[in-house]
Amino acid sequence: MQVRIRYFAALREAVGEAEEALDLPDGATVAQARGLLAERRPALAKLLPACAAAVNRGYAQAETPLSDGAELVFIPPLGGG
Amino acid sequence: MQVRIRYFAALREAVGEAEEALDLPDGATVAQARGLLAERRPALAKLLPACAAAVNRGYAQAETPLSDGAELVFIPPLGGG
Amino acid sequence: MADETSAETSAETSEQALPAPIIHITRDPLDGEAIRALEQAVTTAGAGGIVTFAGVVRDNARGKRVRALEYDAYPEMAESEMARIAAEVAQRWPESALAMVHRIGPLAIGECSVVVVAACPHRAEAFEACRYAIDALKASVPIWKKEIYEDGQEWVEG
Amino acid sequence: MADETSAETSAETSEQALPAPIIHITRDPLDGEAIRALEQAVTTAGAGGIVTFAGVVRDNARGKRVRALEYDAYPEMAESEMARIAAEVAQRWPESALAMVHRIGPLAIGECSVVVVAACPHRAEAFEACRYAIDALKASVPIWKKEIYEDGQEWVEG
Repeated sequence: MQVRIRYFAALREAVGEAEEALDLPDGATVAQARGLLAERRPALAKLLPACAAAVNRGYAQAETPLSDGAELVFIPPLGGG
Repeated sequence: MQVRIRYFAALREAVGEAEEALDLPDGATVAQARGLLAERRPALAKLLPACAAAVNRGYAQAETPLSDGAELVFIPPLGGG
Repeated sequence: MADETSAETSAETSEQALPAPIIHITRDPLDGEAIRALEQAVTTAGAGGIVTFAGVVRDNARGKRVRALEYDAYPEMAESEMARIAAEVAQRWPESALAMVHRIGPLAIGECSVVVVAACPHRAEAFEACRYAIDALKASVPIWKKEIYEDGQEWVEG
Repeated sequence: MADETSAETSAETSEQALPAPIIHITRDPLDGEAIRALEQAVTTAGAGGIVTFAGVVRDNARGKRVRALEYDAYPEMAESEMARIAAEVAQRWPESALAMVHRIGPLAIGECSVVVVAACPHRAEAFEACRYAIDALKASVPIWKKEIYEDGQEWVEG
């Protein structure tokens, strides 16, 4: 299966792209996606541990399973206001 | 001695005037002025007990002594805001 | 920005002086333009949070339909009490800037009777300073409100 | 006023319907005119207190001189989180009306990054609802801030 990853703020600047597709084994969780991404994107390895995660525009837990076509976003520490 | 009394809000409407002079014995207090005024102005007798008092534009106690030329105002319950 | 060599020592607190408190009893409308002008007047480059309270004439009170209001004040004492409150705010929140304006005279439903603006480096202080100032104003500033109903009128508390 | 025979029963709560919450992520300036428009949009005839919080770009942060800021957002999720917060506010303060707008993109010192307006029958609710909404926004809405200094830049928390 494949999920769509979107990058914002520090992550987008580190990656140099706004989004990409990530292939994952069926039933992979947010935690597994995070691990795979840190391997594939060394520029993110230091940033990802401080990030929350959102699946389909809502906050998600590490054990949340992903489904094909999901939108996955890692959320760096917030700075709104 | 003489003090200047100014009326606002419900008191002004009850009296029909914005101010008047009140003659008082030397050394009279706010409480004595209040008593004298309630006698002289029956329209105020019901309103005065709920009023605070201000002398020379600051809140004053019942026992505060008045001096000649002081400005004395009885302050009905506040409604600002 | 004016003196770059002092940037390091002056960065924590903005070097722009805090404006003096703005205090008024007025008969002029407190419309959007007037409120914006107050906000601008208290906002310095170091202000990060601005909290504005606007009190507005409601169409009902204590179960009665209110048609209009009239405010009266003991103006000299009202302004001195407001200045005393502003001094307390300045002592409790030393980096705050404050504006307090109360309108008197006849007001229609939906018109603004009072505006308090507090500008501070951080939002917590701005909320606290603004709330403190309007609560203190209601507790001690000699201003009175007459509610005008369909069938009468009354000077009311609060 | 429209139906005088119902005045007695409807006087406690104004019969004007509460406006739906206003929620936006925008690149447009949040200037005085924009803020006034938000305030007017949430103010009904039953609103007695309106509290407006405006967050403003400061010239300093954490001891560093800030030249400018840039805000980024995950816009779809930011608006849905803001809508969730507005629903919480509506549940806690049922007579409140709320507007929350956050600007993104580049901002200069003194420009407004966020505005929250709460209009309620009484002032205590308006202060509480406004404070709750801005605190919740900062805690959960996916928006990020990059501070730009004389000698660099950094995405910062808070």
